[in-house]
Parts: sequence; structure tokens; C-alpha cells
Amino acid sequence: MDASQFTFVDHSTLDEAEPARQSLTYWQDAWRRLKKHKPAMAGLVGVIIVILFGFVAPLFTSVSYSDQTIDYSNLPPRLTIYEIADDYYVFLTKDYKLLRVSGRGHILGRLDRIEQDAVNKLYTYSDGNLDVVLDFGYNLLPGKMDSPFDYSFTVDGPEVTSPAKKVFNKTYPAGSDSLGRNLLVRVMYGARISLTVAFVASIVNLLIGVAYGSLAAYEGGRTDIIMMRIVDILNSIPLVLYVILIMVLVGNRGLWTMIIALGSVYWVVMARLVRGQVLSLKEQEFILAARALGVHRRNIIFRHLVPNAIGPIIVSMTMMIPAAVFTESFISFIGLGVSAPMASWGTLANNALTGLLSYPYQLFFPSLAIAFTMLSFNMLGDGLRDALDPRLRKG
Amino acid sequence: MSLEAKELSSQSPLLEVKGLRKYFELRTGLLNSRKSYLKAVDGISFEIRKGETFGLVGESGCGKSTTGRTIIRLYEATGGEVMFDGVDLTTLPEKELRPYRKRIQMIFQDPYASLNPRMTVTDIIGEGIQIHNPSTAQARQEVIYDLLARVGLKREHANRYPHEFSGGQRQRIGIARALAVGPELVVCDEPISALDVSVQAQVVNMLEDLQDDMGLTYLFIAHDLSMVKHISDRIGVMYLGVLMEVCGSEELYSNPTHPYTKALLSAIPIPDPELTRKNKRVVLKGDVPSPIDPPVGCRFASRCPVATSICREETPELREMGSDHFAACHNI
Amino acid sequence: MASYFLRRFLYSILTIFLIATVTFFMMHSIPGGPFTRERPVPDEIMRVLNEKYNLDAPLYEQYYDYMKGLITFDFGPSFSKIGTSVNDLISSGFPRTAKVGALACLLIVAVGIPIGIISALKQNRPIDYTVMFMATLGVTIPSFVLATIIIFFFAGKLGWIPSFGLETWRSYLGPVLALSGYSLSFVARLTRSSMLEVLRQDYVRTARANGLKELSVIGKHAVKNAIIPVITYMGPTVAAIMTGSFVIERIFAIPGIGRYFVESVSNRDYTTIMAITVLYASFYVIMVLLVDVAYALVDPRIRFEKETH
Amino acid sequence: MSTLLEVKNLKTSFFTHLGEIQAVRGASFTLNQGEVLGIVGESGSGKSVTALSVMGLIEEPGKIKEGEILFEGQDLTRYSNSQMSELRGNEISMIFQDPMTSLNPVYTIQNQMVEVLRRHQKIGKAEARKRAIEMLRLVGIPEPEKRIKNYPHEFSGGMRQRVMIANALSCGPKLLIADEPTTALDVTIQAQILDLMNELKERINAAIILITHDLGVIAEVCDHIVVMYGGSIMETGTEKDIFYNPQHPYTNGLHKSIPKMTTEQKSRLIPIRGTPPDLLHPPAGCPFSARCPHTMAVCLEDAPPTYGISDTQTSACWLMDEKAPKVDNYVSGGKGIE
Amino acid sequence: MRRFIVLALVFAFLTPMAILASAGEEDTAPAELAVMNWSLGTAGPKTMDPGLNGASDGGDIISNTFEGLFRERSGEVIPGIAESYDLSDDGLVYTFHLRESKWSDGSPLTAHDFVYGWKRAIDPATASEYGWLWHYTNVVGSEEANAGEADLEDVGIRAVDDYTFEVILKSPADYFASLSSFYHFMPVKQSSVEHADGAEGAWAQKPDIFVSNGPFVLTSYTIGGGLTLEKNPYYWAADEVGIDVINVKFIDVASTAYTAYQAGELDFLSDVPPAEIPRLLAENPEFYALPLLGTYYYNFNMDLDLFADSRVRRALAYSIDRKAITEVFGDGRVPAGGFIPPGMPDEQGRDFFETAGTYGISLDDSSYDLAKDLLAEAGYPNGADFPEFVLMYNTSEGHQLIAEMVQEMWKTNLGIECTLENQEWAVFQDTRKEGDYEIARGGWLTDFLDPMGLLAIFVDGNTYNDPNYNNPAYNSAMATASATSGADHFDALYEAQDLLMNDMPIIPVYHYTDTFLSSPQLQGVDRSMLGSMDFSRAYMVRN
Repeated sequence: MDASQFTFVDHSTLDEAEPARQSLTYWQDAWRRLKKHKPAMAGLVGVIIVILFGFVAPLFTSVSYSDQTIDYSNLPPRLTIYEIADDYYVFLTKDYKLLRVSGRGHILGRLDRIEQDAVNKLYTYSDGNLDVVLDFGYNLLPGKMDSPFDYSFTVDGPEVTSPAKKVFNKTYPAGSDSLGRNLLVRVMYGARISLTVAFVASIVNLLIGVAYGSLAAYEGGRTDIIMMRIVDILNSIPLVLYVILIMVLVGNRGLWTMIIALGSVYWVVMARLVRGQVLSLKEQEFILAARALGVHRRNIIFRHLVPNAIGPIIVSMTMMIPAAVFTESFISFIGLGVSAPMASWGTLANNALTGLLSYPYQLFFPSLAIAFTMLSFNMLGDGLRDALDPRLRKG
Repeated sequence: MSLEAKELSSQSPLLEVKGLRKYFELRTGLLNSRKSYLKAVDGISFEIRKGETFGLVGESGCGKSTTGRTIIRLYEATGGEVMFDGVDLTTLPEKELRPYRKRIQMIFQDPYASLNPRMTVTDIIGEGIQIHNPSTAQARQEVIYDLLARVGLKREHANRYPHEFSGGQRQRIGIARALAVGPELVVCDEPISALDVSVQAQVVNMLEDLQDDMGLTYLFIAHDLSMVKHISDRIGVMYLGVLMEVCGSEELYSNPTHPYTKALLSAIPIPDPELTRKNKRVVLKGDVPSPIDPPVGCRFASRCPVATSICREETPELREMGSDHFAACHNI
Repeated sequence: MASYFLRRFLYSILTIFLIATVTFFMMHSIPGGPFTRERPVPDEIMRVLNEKYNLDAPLYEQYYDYMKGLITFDFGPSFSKIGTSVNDLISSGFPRTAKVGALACLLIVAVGIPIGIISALKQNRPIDYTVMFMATLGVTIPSFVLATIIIFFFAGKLGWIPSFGLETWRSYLGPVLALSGYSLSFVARLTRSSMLEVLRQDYVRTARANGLKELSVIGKHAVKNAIIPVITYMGPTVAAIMTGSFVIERIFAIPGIGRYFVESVSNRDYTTIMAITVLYASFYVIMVLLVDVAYALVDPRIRFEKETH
Repeated sequence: MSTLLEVKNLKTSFFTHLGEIQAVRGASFTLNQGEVLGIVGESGSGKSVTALSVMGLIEEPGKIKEGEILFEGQDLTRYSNSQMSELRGNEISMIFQDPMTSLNPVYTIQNQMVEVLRRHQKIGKAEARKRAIEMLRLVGIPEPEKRIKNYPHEFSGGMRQRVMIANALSCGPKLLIADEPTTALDVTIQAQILDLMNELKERINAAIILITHDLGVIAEVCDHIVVMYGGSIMETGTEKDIFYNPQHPYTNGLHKSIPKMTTEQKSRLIPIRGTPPDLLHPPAGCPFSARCPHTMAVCLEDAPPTYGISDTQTSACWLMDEKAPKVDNYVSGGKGIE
Repeated sequence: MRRFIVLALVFAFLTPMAILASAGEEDTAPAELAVMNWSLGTAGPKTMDPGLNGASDGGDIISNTFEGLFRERSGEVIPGIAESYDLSDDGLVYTFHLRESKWSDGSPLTAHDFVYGWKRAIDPATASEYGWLWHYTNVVGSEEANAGEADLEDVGIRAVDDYTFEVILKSPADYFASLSSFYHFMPVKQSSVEHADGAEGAWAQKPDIFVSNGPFVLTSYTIGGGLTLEKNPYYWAADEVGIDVINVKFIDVASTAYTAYQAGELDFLSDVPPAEIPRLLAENPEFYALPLLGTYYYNFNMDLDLFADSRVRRALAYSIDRKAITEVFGDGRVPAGGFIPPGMPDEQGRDFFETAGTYGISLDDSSYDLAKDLLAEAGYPNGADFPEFVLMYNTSEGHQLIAEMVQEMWKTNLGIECTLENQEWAVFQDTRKEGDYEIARGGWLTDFLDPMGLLAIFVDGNTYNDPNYNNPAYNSAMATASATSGADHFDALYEAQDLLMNDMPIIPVYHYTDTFLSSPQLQGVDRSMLGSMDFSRAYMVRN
């Protein structure tokens, strides 16, 4: 060891060497921690995808959610097509419409049914020049049981009994509904509606809940008891009754009814949460300090109390949004949803129920959208809970 | 403040607490008719003279912090008076109280909980200035820089958030916040007990320096008798909501009269093994009784080594034991 | 303690009374009535019906009469099932709902809590990820979708369970599963996070420092404490589940009160709406009370707790 | 006296998402049978982590990175968890800082004590209960037969700490680690507990490690003292060494920053400047270098080796190096009374 | 021609029914119990008391548990309790000769039971929802008595003796015999109805009190769950009853019931999921679609200036492709060019629907140009400046689907924008009744086999005249129809429909169909033209 090392150093230079801590605001810090939470990031990406899907993607489609092509109703996303003539592919729908499709899955047109023999299960279709005879009696009629195939097509020649191939439906990637509307576009618009309802309702809940809860907690005493008793009562009324009554009372005026119905329900949860937070915060010394400085009550609530409760509030928000999507779809399911032809995911799922056995994909896509959204928000919420937890915020 | 000035001002009390009581109501309910009270402070009187440091010691739950908070009107007093500069603060409506919020400030115990984690240092210190000395943002910023320098922090700290500071630095920010409005009396509510030993002295020294520079009067609340003794001119010893003994700090150490004070002094572990061995310790039996139903008579009687029957029946008043030395005990 | 619960009980009565009042007036304020028909009923008949069901009286009088009935647990005749009293309706529907509900609650507790605990103990291991992924999935599928899928596969495609009714033990499988899906997942998640929280507590460290076996540390010291938030959640959940889910009962064609409820709202069957609301509210209030009792049983601190400032 | 515990170059870190927090950065000390060792240090000095490392209670994301913990010659770092649990509460016991949270609130004292006794002693329930009551009586719980049926919250803080001590001693451990046992208590209660510990020191045949930040508490009970700072051991010695002949600038500074009850005249305290180091980014050299009044260039670069001062005293400070300049007025001593 | 195809389609569906019905004579009941499981398609009837019931699910049960003077099966009126009847020359006095038959408790059933049952139904104190039906029976004094304006004693119903039942009408009604087969006109047993043990109407769901005279008798009832009917040994034609036990299930979710049917848990399904129908129709011989005598339409609110111009109303009516709408459902519902559905013969036996024609309303897209012209004439060329209005319907998936299609058609064909609004059923009824709408969905099923049953609702003052249509010519035509019989009656009705379709206060969309699935094991099922299922001659075959 060099002797020169053993000389005193000037402390003023040392202070400079003090490692400057990274100056992070609450949000930067939370974001940094969130970024490390893989499921949460996946959730965030999911949420963004859903939002883009609902609000941006429709801008790039030329099809409207309400455009009907009744000829092309109830088409699945995957088509089993038969080649009945050279490069002439057809697809037979479950309700026995015969559609001409391209070999790659584009819907080209519908063949008219010009003759039907219900007894022998023989239908004849025509596109003007070409007549196709469909025999669907296999496995249905007593004489044709145990046949290796279900359908045969005849166009002046040998019968075509085996499908040429399976292709993805290029015209209706997610299939079409009973009015021949593009289900993918419907699900996109459904996202828009479901999310709008959920977001707006959650924000309404947030505002009411935060104001109500923080006031109750801050005032304390009798005010608090009475305000919380009201919350208890609202909490004990069955949600279904409440929502139905509001829906009925307000009348169906599009989205707003739903928003009002949901927006007036969940704030109770938020109010309780905020109250709990504020109760624990209001005895904190920084609140006492603010009071000692003579800070106005309004400022104490909104500058000191609420910002510090924001973590749980946001987490609760991220949970409230999927809950609202859920409730919205439930209300739609019992038939009190938004006005047609708009359709939320719940409406779409509900509409799909009757045809479930034949057209399961009509339930699949809206359900998938709901589940995906819920999953995303849940994962994001879980991550946010950790990221915004003040206990974890040291160093 | 010069020594003479201190002597002079010591005659005029800045704050007079007379028979102060603070009861907390338990179980507030709509249907509940029966109420019980936690008697946190039950009739205490003392005065603080201009420029001095009055120490208030006692164990946890004795009501010392409640006293401080009631004086500064964070709690509404149940009874008694808090005369500040001749005005009873307990009855002032909130509006008229405002000027006094500027004149009395408080420093808190927990450096983590006493700063709003969502505000920058500038916001925290600036909040009081904005209320009491409104000025331009720029002027305010200058004041803040000045205050930061005073408490030993740097300019570049102004835009940081509390969590970026160590405990001692945070306590400095808390002190700067209190001083920002230019108070006369500062209630220091256990300002160092949450700090590391090696940092405590920094803060204590700073408080002493600030007092000298700015002519502050301190009400210094702590459970650590050695630190209180170090910083205070006079000390009040509290036990279960009442004052047991009030006197000058040297006097308290050299000539404690109240059995509780004696026990408290002897309980302090001294960082000196030899002295410790020599020290004959008075160890109190049992625990502090509940303040919800405090015992009749002397509050200390249940643990007092010299208690007699009268102690359990009559509440002793604070009596003058010597010059400027008061104690509440039947057996002195 | 006793006086505390007596007080709570009185509060509960008051709450139920207020809920009944709110519901009564809300109900009467919405358009449509129990005798609204597509082809309007002739005036004379309407008059007779209103008279018969006391709907011609001023609202406050109906309210008074109704509350009088409520005290004696007489909910009056149903408007939508002629000749059936609401009491009959409830006593036929409630046991079915409650049976499915009780089984669902049992499933939630018996499966949700253990998998939550296991997941917490195996934190960040594959089993934890698997369980939590399933549980997260469980809270993401709406009950009507779940119920439909169950019917579609298990009743329709596989034929394992009947598609409707409650006639055999098999027929309980579908509705119980569909009904418990969400809460089960939720309880698993809740138990896990609560468990993780408790495992950080000092007394768990003490238990370890005392050399207790891991099984005892977890099974005895951690679980009992970790269960407390689950109890809080289960209170209102049990109330909600036991009073029936409209969706589940409708899809599985179970004649329970969950289904009556929504139907009674559309039929404006005032008496049934009231009865089920009061039932639900009572259940809710009782469950909240029970939660408090359960708290006291689990956590001795609550028993003597005195609220301070 | 034979060596009971020997800690050699212990390094314990916590691997958080922020990075590695080096809580203990190479601590070595020995403890003889029946001895009372005080570990003194501020928060973050690594004293509690050292104790938990000995107990084998370092939990995720913490890890003992290096070093040996020899208990009666056996390296505990190699013990499996179940081996450790046989030892814990039996051979080595620990009591914690906060008696309010360290007992399980939902079980009675009896339940918790009997459980520990039966775990290690292979005795019946009744016998265990009897032993538990005895232990409670030993630690000064009045009416132990009655009180044993109570829940923790029915005890005051001081009483709870007594229960903790009774529980820890119930199986007759060879080593008792007390981690800040009086910090959460009031002075008068602290005095009771310290008295109790002094009394027990005589009556039980256990070595004690007392961890505290309070030099006063150390002065009351300890024979040997280890001073920790920033995850490292600064100085070790007997109480005489540490209180009257401290060699390390940190120990010295600590003495000077505490007010003396005895001083008649008001004198200013001499604080240690600055703040404790951030163990996430520990300084390269001596952890105290940034705050030391005698910082040398070498202090900033290399961690000092441990210098033996006497048979009993060591100091980890470059000032002890022969090449270092002699510091005048350095040893101020902690003597209170002139 | 197209019209013919549609009709042919309808009757093609009917054919298998006829085959089934005729098959009843071949095989007799096997030894073990014939049990049949039936999903009613609703959550359970509101009541099964013939006097009180006003809904088809209750009607289905009543049709199988009670028997009136006649039984109507597939439009054919056959003797029930009445073996024969005499009609006075002026067509006003009906004298029914009852057979000797018994109640299900073994007690004799007499004309007095009919008098009691009918008068009870008229009595306003009974508060029967179908009270208004008496207006169309033309029975002397019945309408007045029902309105509380006349005494029940003065109603023209009496028992001449135990087995002779006499009814006096104020004006002839050709449809009276078929009307009396309707579930409202059943005899009920006074001692059962007035049994002390239960509230008004409770008897009809308590098996121990319940007494009926039809093929089946109620043996168990679970609110909301289901009920059991067992063969009534005292039924006069008990020999012909082939089913021993009918388990009726209340499943109101069509897809659940359909799943159950496919799993073999049900033999008869009254409510088929609409989306499955097109496929079932092609593939499954167990599927049936039968016309239901009613019409689906939209009401114009005639009180609004917007719809005051009949050209506007007609333009809107002409721009709907009814064929496209019915094709979406694919269940055989018939595009409506008038208000009267197929299946109602006039005095010459011609189908009223057929004879009346379509009044220029195209059933497909061929009248779009006409619609555009009409709209232009009315001052809205290409829909310019046509105010946006609301098309209202009650919440239901089917209604929504149609409304969505109509909305789209108006938009593309006329350039008219409208918004859709759905209301909950109870609210919707109030809204419609109060005229608080612009265009609202409507639907009407006749309760007796006569066009009167439908056209009467648009007479001024009728409570179901939601559009508030008031054309004196129409009113008087309907008055004439009501007072006459035979050719006069039908001439007046043809005239009335002409007027209605010219004024177009409503937009007829389609005529209803009824769909169900019936297991091949279940044979001999029949149904009345009014829609009630009739299992009285059904039986089970095993394979």
C-alpha cells in the first residue's frame, strides 16, 4: 500500500462524490417497477391492444358494424369448401345456403335455390348458368345411413362428395352473424361500446366515490357514521334490482343509460376504499402538518389526502373497469343493453346463445374479447397493486 | 438572542396552559348512549417563556403529544385554556385562528410520515408560505432556497421528493416547513426519536442554532430524558395525562423530588458501564394504567414505591418545592 | 360483546327497513304495473284487480299495509302467479337456490382456499403460475358464458350431466360449477395474496425462530391469520350466491328465487320483488353480522376491541 | 471458556428488483459459552441481518453469499432447513424487537409456548404447560397460571416481551439472540427488561447476543461488544475497550454525539456529519469513509483490514495501519465523569 | 305466383302433422306407462284456471286438462262435451246437447257447470284478463256484465236442463262454435274453484283440489319447475288417450331446452332456438313449423304530423323486403301483404289471406321504386329532410333483429335514418298505450277463427288501437261485419282490410308461425289453429 494513500482528504470534495440518487417522481418510480412486472406489462399491452382494437381498428375497416348482407348470414370463420367445377368452389352453410367462394376463402356470391325436395333431401341451386344438385340425405334418410360423407354435389358430371379443402374466411375473418354482419367489425365496435361504458362508468364512480369517501372519512364522527350507513344500505340492495330499476327508470337512451346505471352503483365500493385510505392517512403527520399550517380543508383533501390514496384508487379502477364490462355484459345478457344495432360484447354473446349449437364461433369471439380484456386488466391491476404499494417504495 | 435578552424575556410567558384537558370519546355510535372517554390530558398547567425551551417528557401514552397537538389546535381541547400572547386559542373560531397558525408551528416525529410523499420539497415548504406570506413564485423560491440552506440542505434538493432523502434530511425539511412561515413558538413533537443515533445530534444542534438565530421558543416533547435535559431550559414531567413535576432542567437532574421523576431518571441507560454499575436503580413495578379509567388520587400511586393511602384518594396538586420548582406529590 | 351484537342487530333491522322502503318507492315509481297487458285489460276489470290487490289505495297506505305485513312475514299474494302467495313462492324457490348456493359456497371454500395457500407457498414456481393463471382466467369468464359452455359440452356434447332441473345429484354439478367459478378463482387469489402478506409477519418469523416445523408454521400460524380477508369477502358473496344467480338459474332452468327475482321485476310483481329484496338484504346483513362473529372467533383481538380515536 | 459460536466472513445480501442490497459485507466474530455479546449499530448497519443469518431465517430474496457460521463447530450455513428448525428454539433462540407483532395474535400464550416445548422436548401437554408456567414465573409474569390462558393482546408491551423471553428460554437454549429487545418499550419498562436480562444472565447457562442501537443498553448488560456500521464490523472489544478506549472513529463519534446526563454545563453535542451509506451502492472503501473526520485517500478505495489492538480489541480502520498518520486528540474516551 | 309458393311452403309443413294424426289408428297403447316429457318453453304459466288464463302456456295446459263444448284440431271443429247443437234460424240461439260425462273426481258434469264456468269468466269480480273477449262472442248482455254495467243474471247463458246448454246471441256469429273451443270457455267445477283451501285461482295448481274434465288431470305442480299431468280415467274419451303421464318442464331458455331435447331428455319442445331452425327445417323430420293466426307489424303514431300523410306511411311500408326478413328466420313465417294471416276461410271456404291479395305491398324488393316515388310525392325526395325518428320495440332478440333489418332497409332504400330503441316489456306497453312513440312494434294473434279477431283492434276506441287509427268508413265496415254473418260479414271484412291497407296505419311485416320439435316416438300430436297443443289423442311408440 502506497504511503501517499495515507493522507487525509478534503471533505468538501467528498460531498460531491456522494452518489446522487436518481430523482424519480412517484409515477416514474411506479412505472419503473411496473416495467419489471412481466404479467403486468403483458396486461398493459393487452389493454392497449383492446383499446386500439376498439377505437383505432374500426377506422381502417370499410365495413360498418351495421352493414347487412343477409345472403351471407351465419358464416363461420373457417370454411369447408367443395370444388364442384374447375376452380369453382362452393361453401354450404348450415342453413343450406350455397355460396360461391374463391379458393382462398373470399365469398363471391350466393347461388339461388331453385328447387327443393324436402322429402328426399335434394336441393337444386343455380347461379344463372350452372345448376348444382345437393343431396344431403346421407346419414339422414333411412336408405343412406352410415355413409362416409354427408353431402354430395352434382353438376352434370360425377358427384363431388369430399371437400376440396378448408380455408379461412377472408371476407368475414371472425364469421358473420344472423344478418350477415361482419362479426369481427361487430366485436371491434363492441369493444368500443363496452370499453366506453366501462371507462366512463368507472370515472363517474371514481369521482363520486372519492368525493364521498374522503368527505366521510375526513369529517369523521357522526357525519361519517351516517354517510357510511347510507353506503351500507345501498350495498344491501341487490345490484340486479338496482340496475334494472335505473335502466327502466331512465329509459333506454343508448349508451348513457348504461353508464348512468353502472356509474351509480359501483361508487359505493370506491367510497369505502377511499374512506379507509383517508382514515389511515388523516392521522398521518403530514396531514397534521398541513392543518397546523392552516391549509384549507378542500386543499387537504384534494392535495394531500387523495393523491396519497391514488395507488389503491387506481388499482381499484383497473379492477372496476373489468367489473363494469362484466356487469354491462350481464345487463345486456338479460336484455337491457345498449340500443341496436350497436352491440356490446355482452349483447353479442347473448345474441349468440340461441344459435350456440350450430354457430359456436358467434359466442366464441365476443367471449374471447371479454376474457382477454378481463385478463389484461386483471394482470395490469395486480402489477399496479405492487407497483403502487407505498410499502414497497423505499430506496 | 443574547443571554441577557433571554433572561429578560424569560419573565414574560409566551404560552400559558391552564388546566388543559383533552378527552377522546370512545365508541361514537348512532344508537349508543353510553360513552366512555380516554383522558389523554387531564388538567395540566404550565407556561413557556419567550425564547426558552420547555421540555415535556413522559412515557408513551402519557399525553405529551396530545398536549402539543391540543395547543396547536390539531385537537379541540375538552377544557382549560391555552393562552398564547394573551389570547385563548382554544375558543378561537378557525378564521381568527389563522394568524396564530403562522405564529405557532410544529415539527413532527416521523420523518417518513410527516412529509407528503407526492410533493416536492419546494411544494412542501412553499405551502405554508403561500398561505401566510403570499408572494410571487420566484420570491417564494428564493425564500425556500434560503430556508434549505439554513437547515443544511442544498439548492438542488428543492425539486426532489421526500423519499429521496435520508431520515435526518427529511427531518430538516420538516423543520424548514415549520420555519417557513416565521413562527415564534415551535412545538417539537419527538423530533429526533425516529432518527439514528449518529444523526440525532445533527438535528439537535441545528435546532439549537435556529433558536439562537431566529429567537424561537420551543416546546420540546420527547420520551428521551437525556436529550430533553440536553436541550431544555425547563422540563415538565408527565404521567398519565397530568404533570408530575416542573422545574429547570439542571435542577431536575440534580434534585428530582417526585418519585416518578426519580424512577425515570434512574431508568435511563447510561452509556458508561462503570457509572451504570454504581447507579442504584429504582425499577418501577408494573405498567402504566389505562388512561380510559385512570386511577383516583395520584395517577402514579399504583406504581409509586412510596405511596401511602392518601395518594390513592386525593389527587395531589402541583406545589412549589423551591424556586421555580413544582411537583405534585403528597409525600414530599 | 353481547350489547355490541344487540346494537348491530338493531342496526340491521333498521337497514332492512330502509331498504324495504327504498325498494318500495323505487318499484312504484317505474312505469308499467303488474296488470299492464299487451291488450289493455278493460277498465272495470282493472278496477277490480287494483281493488283486489290494494293498488287503488294511496301509496302511503299501501306502504303502511305492506310494512305491517312485513313485520309478520306475510308478503301477500304474488301478482304474477295467480293463487300463489309470495311466501309459497319463496318457500318453494329458496330451498333450491340455497341448496345450489350452499354447495357452491362449499366448493369455493374447500377448493379456493387450499389452492390459494398452495400457490402462496410455491410462490413464483410453476405450480403457482399455473394455479394463478387458472384463477385469473376464472375471474375473466362471465358466468353466462361459463354456464353456456358447461351445458354445451357436458350436457350437450358429452351427456355427462342433465341440461336442466335439479332432479339428480348430477344435475347439481353444472350449476354449482358455473356459480362458483368466479368466486372460487377470486378466493384463490385473495388467499394467496393474504397468505403472502401473513408470511411476512413477525409472528411467523417467531414461529420459525422457535423451530416449529414448516407444516405447523403454515398450517397453524399463517393460515388462521390469512383467512381473515377471505372471511370478509365470503360474507357478501355467500349472501349473493345463496340468494341465487338469475343467469345460472335461467340457463340451467332451476326454479329458484334468483330467477323469480328478475322475472318479478319484468312482471312488476311488486310483492315478489319486495320479498326477494328483503330476503336478499336480510341475508346480506346477517352475513355481514356473521362475518363479524367469525372475526371474533378467529381473531381474539376483535372480541375486546375498543375503538379509540 | 470454549467457543460457542464463530462467525467467519459472513456476507448476506438481498437481491431485490432494485439490485443487490449488501446487508452484511463480511462480518466475523466469536462468542464464548456463557458470554454476553453486544452488537451495536444504527439501522441498516447489518446487525439484525447478522442475527437472522445465524438463525437461518434469511428469507427470499435474501441469501447468505459467503462465510461460515460455526455453532459448536458445526457450520450452520450447510444445515438444511429441517435441521435448522431442530436447532431453532431449542439450541438457539431469538427474541425480536416488537413484542406487539411477534406473538401470533390468534393463539393464547399457552398454546404458543406449549407448542414450542412439545416440539423440542418430547414431553406431554400437561408437563409442557407446567414448564411454560414456570418460565413465565421466572420472567416475572404475575399469576402465570391465569395469564397463560390469555391472548397476546391482553398483555402490555413489557409483559409481552417477558413472554417472548420466557418462550425463547423455555427449551434451555445455549444461545439467545435478543434483537433490540427493549427498543419498542418505554424507559421504565426497558429498565425492567434489562434488569430481567441481567438477572437471567446469571441464572441461565446461555450465551447471549444482544443487538441494539443504544450504547446505554449495551453498557448495562454486555461483556463483549461488536460495533457494526454499513454492513461491516468496525470495532470489537470488551465493554471497557469500547467505552473507555474506542479506537475506531465511528465508535468515537458515536460517543461524542450522545448527550451526557452527567454534564453539569450545557455543552454542544458533536455530531457525526452526513448520513449512513446506501447498501445498494456501498462505497468501495471503508463504509464510514464519507462521514469520518479522518478520511484518507486509501479509505475511499479499499476496505480496511481488521487490526488487532489488544487481545480483546480489534478495529477495522486504516488509521491503525502503521503507515497512517497519528491522529492527535483522537482517543477522546467515553468517560462521562471527569 | 310467388305468393303461391309461400302458401305451398306453409302447407308442406302441415303435411307431416296430418300423417302423424292419421297414424293414430294403427297401434294401441303398450302395456307399460306411456310417459312423455314436454318443455313448455316458458318459466311456467301464470295460471291454469280457464277463467283467469290469458296466455298461451296456460292455454296449452288447459287444452289438455279441460274440454269445452267442442275441440278444434287443425282447424276442424269436432264434438267435445257437446254431442250436437241446434242453431235457431236467425242464428242467434245456440242449443247445445251435452253428452253424459264426468269430472275427474267422478262427479257428473252438467250444463250448470258450463253456466258457472262461463258466467264466472264474465263476472268482473273474477277479473279475467280475457274478459274483453265476450265482446266478440255476441252473447246477450255479456259485454255489459263484464263492464259491470249489467247483471250477470241477464246474460244469455242458461242451462235448460242438466244436459242442455243454451246461449243467446244478440247478432249472429259464424265463428261461435269454434270460439267456444277456446280455453276461455271451459266448464269449471264450482266446489273445486270455491274450495276454502286457497286464494282465488289457487285451485288450478293444487293437485288435491284440482278437478278437470279433459284428457289429463293435474297431479303435481312445482312453481317454476314443472308439473305432471296424468291420464284422466273419467274423461269421456279416455279410451282414445294414449299417454299416461305428461311431465311438463318449464325451461325458458330455448338453447337449454334444445340441448335437453337432443340428449333425449325431452319428447316435445315448444320453443325451438330460432338460429337452429333453418338447419332443422332441412335436415330434421322431427321439426315442425305451423302457421299461427297472427300478424307482426309496426304501428305508426297517427297523431304525429310526420306520419299524417298516408304516402309517407305507404312509402315506409313498401320499402321493406319482407321476404328477406322471413328468410332470415327461415321458419316458414309468411310475408304479410295484409293484416289477415293465411288459414282463415271465408264463407265460401276461400282463404281470406289468398283472396284479399297484397294491396300493392310487395313481399320482396320490387316495390322500392314505388316507395321512393311516394316519398318524393310527399315532399321528401330520396329521404331528404325526412326527420330522424325512433323505431321502438320491446326488448327481445327477435324484435331487435327485425328492427335492425328494417332500419337498414329504410336507410338504403329511402335514405331515411331512424334509430332503434328497445324498452322493457312492461314499460313498452305503457309507452305504446300512451302513444309516446313514433313507430312501435306490434303483434296480434286472433283468439277465434275469424278475421274479426284481428281487424277489430283498429276500430276507433279499441284499447289495442295503438296507432290511433280512426277512419269512419273502417269503423262502419267493422260494425257491419260484427252484426252480420255469412257473405255480408266477409264482404264487410274484405272492405275493412282494403281500407286499412290503403290508409296504412300499420306496416304489416309477416304472419307468425309456431315451431316445435316432436320426437319420433311421440305420435298423434295435434294442435288447434289458435295454437294450443293437443295431446289428447297422442301416444308413444317404441323402437
